[in-house]
Amino acid sequence: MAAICSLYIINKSGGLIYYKDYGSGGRMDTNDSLRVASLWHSMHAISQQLSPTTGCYGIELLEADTFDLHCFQSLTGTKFFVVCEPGTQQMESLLKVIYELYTDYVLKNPFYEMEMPIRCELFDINLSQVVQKDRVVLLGR
Amino acid sequence: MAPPGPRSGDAIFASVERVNAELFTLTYGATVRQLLTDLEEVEEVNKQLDQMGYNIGIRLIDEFLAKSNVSRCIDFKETADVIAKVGFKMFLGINATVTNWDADGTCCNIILEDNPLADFVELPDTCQGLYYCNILSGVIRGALEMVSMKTEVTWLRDVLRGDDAYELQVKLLKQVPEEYPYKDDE
Amino acid sequence: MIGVGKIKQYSNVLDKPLSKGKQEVSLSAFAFLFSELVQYNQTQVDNIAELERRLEDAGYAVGARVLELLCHREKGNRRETRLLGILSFVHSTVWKVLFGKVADSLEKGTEHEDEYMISEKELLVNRFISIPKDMGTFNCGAFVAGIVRGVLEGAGFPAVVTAHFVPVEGQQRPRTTILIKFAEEVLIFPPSLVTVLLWI
Amino acid sequence: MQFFGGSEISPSPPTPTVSGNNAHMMYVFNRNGVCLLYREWNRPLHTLNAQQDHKLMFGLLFSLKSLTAKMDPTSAERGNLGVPQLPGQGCSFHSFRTNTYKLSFMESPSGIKIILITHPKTGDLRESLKYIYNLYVEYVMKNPLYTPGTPIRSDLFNTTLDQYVRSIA
Repeated sequence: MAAICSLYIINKSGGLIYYKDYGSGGRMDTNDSLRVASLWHSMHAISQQLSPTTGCYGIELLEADTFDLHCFQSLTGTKFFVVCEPGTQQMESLLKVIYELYTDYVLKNPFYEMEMPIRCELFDINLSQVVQKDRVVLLGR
Repeated sequence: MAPPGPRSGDAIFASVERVNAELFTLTYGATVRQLLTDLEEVEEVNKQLDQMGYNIGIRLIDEFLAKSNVSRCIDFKETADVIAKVGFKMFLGINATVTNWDADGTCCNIILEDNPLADFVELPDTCQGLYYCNILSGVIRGALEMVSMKTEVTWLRDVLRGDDAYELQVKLLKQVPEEYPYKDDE
Repeated sequence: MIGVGKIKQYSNVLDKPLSKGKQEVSLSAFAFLFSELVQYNQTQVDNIAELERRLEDAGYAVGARVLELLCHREKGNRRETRLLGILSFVHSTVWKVLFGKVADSLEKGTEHEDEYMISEKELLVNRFISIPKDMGTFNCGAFVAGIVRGVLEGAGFPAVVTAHFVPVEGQQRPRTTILIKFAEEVLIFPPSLVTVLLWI
Repeated sequence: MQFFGGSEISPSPPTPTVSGNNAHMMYVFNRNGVCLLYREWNRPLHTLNAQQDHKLMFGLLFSLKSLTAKMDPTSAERGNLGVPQLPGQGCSFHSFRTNTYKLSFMESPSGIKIILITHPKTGDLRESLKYIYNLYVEYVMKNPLYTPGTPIRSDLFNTTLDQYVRSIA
């Protein structure tokens, strides 16, 4: 079982803008990945509504029987979440690194239109250096 | 362990890749010249520069948040303060001070100690009325909007128009809370 | 061309020294500005050739100013008059000031006498830029090509300068080559000869 | 999604007992989405009225279960999103954490769902929820006066539950 199963990036209105499958349990077809993204977006919002105290920013970690889901939401509303083996470490720092790759190779690309699906070659190349096959290579960035 | 507090502007500026300010200044000069050729009307150029700044601000804010470890942007006073102090240093390597807050903390002035946009620049008289550095006001407006703060940013003082310093005013118009996006029959 | 942003020949604030060029901004600041410059120009054109030309024009204006700035600062106002001199001036001095390093390589074209190539594994302006497939061979390095042309023509070496991606095996990313094609009069009447004639 | 049982009245929230523990509140739902029990110990914030709150919580659980079943990387056939799962069918989640709270969740094969909301740093409460489920079986199911599918009104259950929760969270 690969350490990392898949990575999703969602824009602030819940649209899936990036999905990468690391070849563990069968790739999700595009419709399903879109549905997963928008469902997660609403779950994330609902979880804030149910908070017993103020200042809740939504689900950060979901623990299921066969996987963990770590989610980072930027203050601008973009969500990055990764599905991995239960108990995998360093996912928070991985998501932070991916967030920085996003600010470099997506937001600084003049040919990227905000909130649209990400098709930036440099983002893929740099991401593949951080997540080789399914192992996380957290080199000091 | 408690999340590390916001990093100082100097610390970030020292850790990021930097370029000679002249490349930045001359590229900005070329941008303004292009606008003056395309648009002719100085007022149009001011608007276009502000719009271009806005387009930059809505992208640049994420880098600011990622690198500055700012964890929450709730209070306008705190946010404007950290963006001015950390943001200008982190991106332009210059110090900015935030002064005369109004009573309810919704309006402040930002004074720039230096301005790399405007080195070697001298406005010919054909450009009266041009706010040469208007891209900066757009950047602040765009960045703040991305953290749910609608603002109005205007120039109070501009060296290129004869003042002794660069000073912006940032006024909070509305804080747009993220409304709960789902009707209750979810 | 409206002369805004022209180099300060005189400055009423006489005590303000011309900067030694030591000040820095973050690469991100330049990258976001350049990205916006490209996006703005995209709205002004309807094909890629035009986009390349507009970026090149923007670069040309920068190049002309860089030459003035550097001649004053680096070479004590002595103008470069030899072809190889101006090429190495661009390859090292200009590149160091603008991009913080000497260009990776400077080569003479093999097929044509009047062609030279300055190549860079990762051109600074292209650092964060991914070109969509449907834009073919478009290269934002046209801006740098414009800078080079601005410097060369300012120094009396008119040329056509273009930017090209050149694939490098074993590398996912192609390098960028700035191709300089000098006008023939440069080869027949090099500026050194021209300046001599003017004095007679 | 119509999954509510007939009963409109949901248990009115008991006066929150002051308890030193960092457990906030607890829900028990049956398979039809009826809120059998809502215990509150420490909840400074109420964004919704009780009925909406319970409805939203059940909706969240329902959707999260179908999401996790869909995302299960180990099983090839995934069913599709939103289709109700049989209790215990497919991969389910046992907790999620936000910056302000941790939600621990357990579902019995009979569809009884127990949800405990505690401090974000709380550890694994799966065993504790099983224990609470046993309390439910002992004090509720075995109580002849209780009719299944209706809110739980047993004080003995409540006090035992309070004591137990205070000891674990």
